Amino acid sequence: MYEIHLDAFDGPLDLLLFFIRRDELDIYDIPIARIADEYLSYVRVMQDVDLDGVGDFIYMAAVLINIKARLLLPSEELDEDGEPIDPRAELVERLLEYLRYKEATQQLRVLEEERAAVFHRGKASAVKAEYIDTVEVYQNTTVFDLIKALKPLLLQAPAEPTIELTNESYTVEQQIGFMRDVLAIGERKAFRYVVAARSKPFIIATFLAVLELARRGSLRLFVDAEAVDFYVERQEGNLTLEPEEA
Amino acid sequence: MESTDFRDLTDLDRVVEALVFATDVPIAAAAVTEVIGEVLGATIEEAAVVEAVAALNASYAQIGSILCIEHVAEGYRMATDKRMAPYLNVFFRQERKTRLSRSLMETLAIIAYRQPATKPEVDAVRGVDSDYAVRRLLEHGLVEITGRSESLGKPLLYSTTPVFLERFGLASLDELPTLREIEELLNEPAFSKERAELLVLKDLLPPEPTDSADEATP
Amino acid sequence: MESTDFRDLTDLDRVVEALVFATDVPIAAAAVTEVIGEVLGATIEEAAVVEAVAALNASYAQIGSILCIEHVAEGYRMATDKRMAPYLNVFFRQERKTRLSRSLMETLAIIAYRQPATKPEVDAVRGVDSDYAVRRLLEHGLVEITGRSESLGKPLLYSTTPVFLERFGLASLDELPTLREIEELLNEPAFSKERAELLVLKDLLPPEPTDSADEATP
Repeated sequence: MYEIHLDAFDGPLDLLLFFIRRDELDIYDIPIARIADEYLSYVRVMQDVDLDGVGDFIYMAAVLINIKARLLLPSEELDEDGEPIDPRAELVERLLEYLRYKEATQQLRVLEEERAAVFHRGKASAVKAEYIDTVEVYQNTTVFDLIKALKPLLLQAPAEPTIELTNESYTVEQQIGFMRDVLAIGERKAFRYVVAARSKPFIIATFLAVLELARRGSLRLFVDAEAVDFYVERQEGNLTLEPEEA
Repeated sequence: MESTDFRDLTDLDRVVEALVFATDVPIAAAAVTEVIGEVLGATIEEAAVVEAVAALNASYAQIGSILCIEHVAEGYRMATDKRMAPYLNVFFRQERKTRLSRSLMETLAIIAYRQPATKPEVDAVRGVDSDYAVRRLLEHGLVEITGRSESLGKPLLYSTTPVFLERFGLASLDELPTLREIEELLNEPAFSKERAELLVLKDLLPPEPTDSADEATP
Repeated sequence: MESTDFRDLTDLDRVVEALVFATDVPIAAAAVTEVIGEVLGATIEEAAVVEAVAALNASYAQIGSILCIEHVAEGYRMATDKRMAPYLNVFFRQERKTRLSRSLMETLAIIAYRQPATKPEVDAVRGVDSDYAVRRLLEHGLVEITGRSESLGKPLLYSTTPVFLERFGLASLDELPTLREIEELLNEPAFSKERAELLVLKDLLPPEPTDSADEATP
């Protein structure tokens, strides 16, 4: 037996091809009896070293032995044309098919080699980082998401004083007057501070008053960085906080 | 950029070109001379590399290429003409899946319920400036400008778009939950009807002396 | 490569150049026209892109640059001339691309030529179970699942990817070397030992039998 590198074969067909090549056999007339015996002896070695995939080789050995047995018997099998069927035919067909792809594999290998000599732009010049432009694509949203977004706006201001005055009511005009007094003292004021501890109707009317004053250009509104509060300030050069004459 | 007259590229130029093109980090002149030394067994001056870069840049300019070799702190690398930025921006545009931010969603909800709504109205309900949010919603095609209010300053009116309906799976605006439904959906003890009304009532701003401003339609 | 006479580069050429330079994977002509369409609002033919690539390559040749735009994986990408490989290999110290193992290459070849192919089909041709090889090829992005066969057990179908085309420098699957017919393989010169050696790379073959000494390995 020749020294053989068991892992040099891709599979049982590859090993079989090796025998055929080595002995310069006619692939259409493989001396199955001889090859089967040799094949078996290799498979035994494989079993001993417990090589991965040895099962595939054992299967092929079984196929070879089966063919060998059929060759010993007078042929009963006939093909469509009434010719006796060579028990080796199917195996030969498989070998040839395998051979085609084996050659194709070599051609791909050549392409791979050629390709390895080609280099592409390296990351030093990766312009992607420089020019990337991220566009946000919104995931599907539901109406409920919309409603949930409104939640903070729709919940009651916490800790309303329970001692509510009966029929408390404020008009926007009243609160414009109130704001005028507040702003007359000077500096920018947080709206939250201005309406601190006041009742809801008071807050709403005052808020509307602020909007109206802002609309008239009598005061300026500022939003803080966290956007949790806003500030009001008398508009410079427009000190009249008098209500607009309708 | 170095101003060098165009000349035929030499083999050294070509090696420099290949290395500068393929390198993953800017390559120093010294690294180039090292490679050449190793391959050819020849020693070249770093000045020759500098010269090669100038020759390459002159060649690129000669044919009107947008390529150029730039010298950054650590060495050389290939770059494209800045004028190509618009094309590269579009090419590299990446889509990032994201949800609408809370502030965008809030603003969108207010516009959806009050439409057509002005920005001052939205600001009033939210208590914060909604300039950015409205701009983003416009960019995403979720709201659109549908006219101008008659109120002072004639602020723009915003309404939701068909894209909005599509995104939220609504056949029409009628399918938006009503205030009562919202109350049920939220199932919050602290739910404030007053605030809810603030959201949908059109007369948030005091009525204009002349006529009802918010009736203005596009 | 297209042989086009050198001409002055046009603005379109330059845009193509910038995109082909910038892309990390081959860029299709259609992608170029799309970018241009979006930036300029103008429609250009894909043929104009092909022409631009030819003009750029002519320009590079004109100045003797080692850069060229290759047509690979149904797109375009800038690459270095093969002759620069020795310098680049030294520069990168180790080869950047690892070769595929024999079993992976064989499996890949079968999928490439028979695609879409099922694993049972591949197994049958190879005579071994290709589970591991197929999985590795999927991991490498060289093949992908492209459906299910109608045959027994409805096995998955595998096809090659653009990564495959690029790795082997193919513009499209049409460029795969023709799979030779069996007769051809056997006939010229008759399936001989020499032929066998040509078919198989040296390192694939086990050492030649020296003599008939019993040197069977354990």
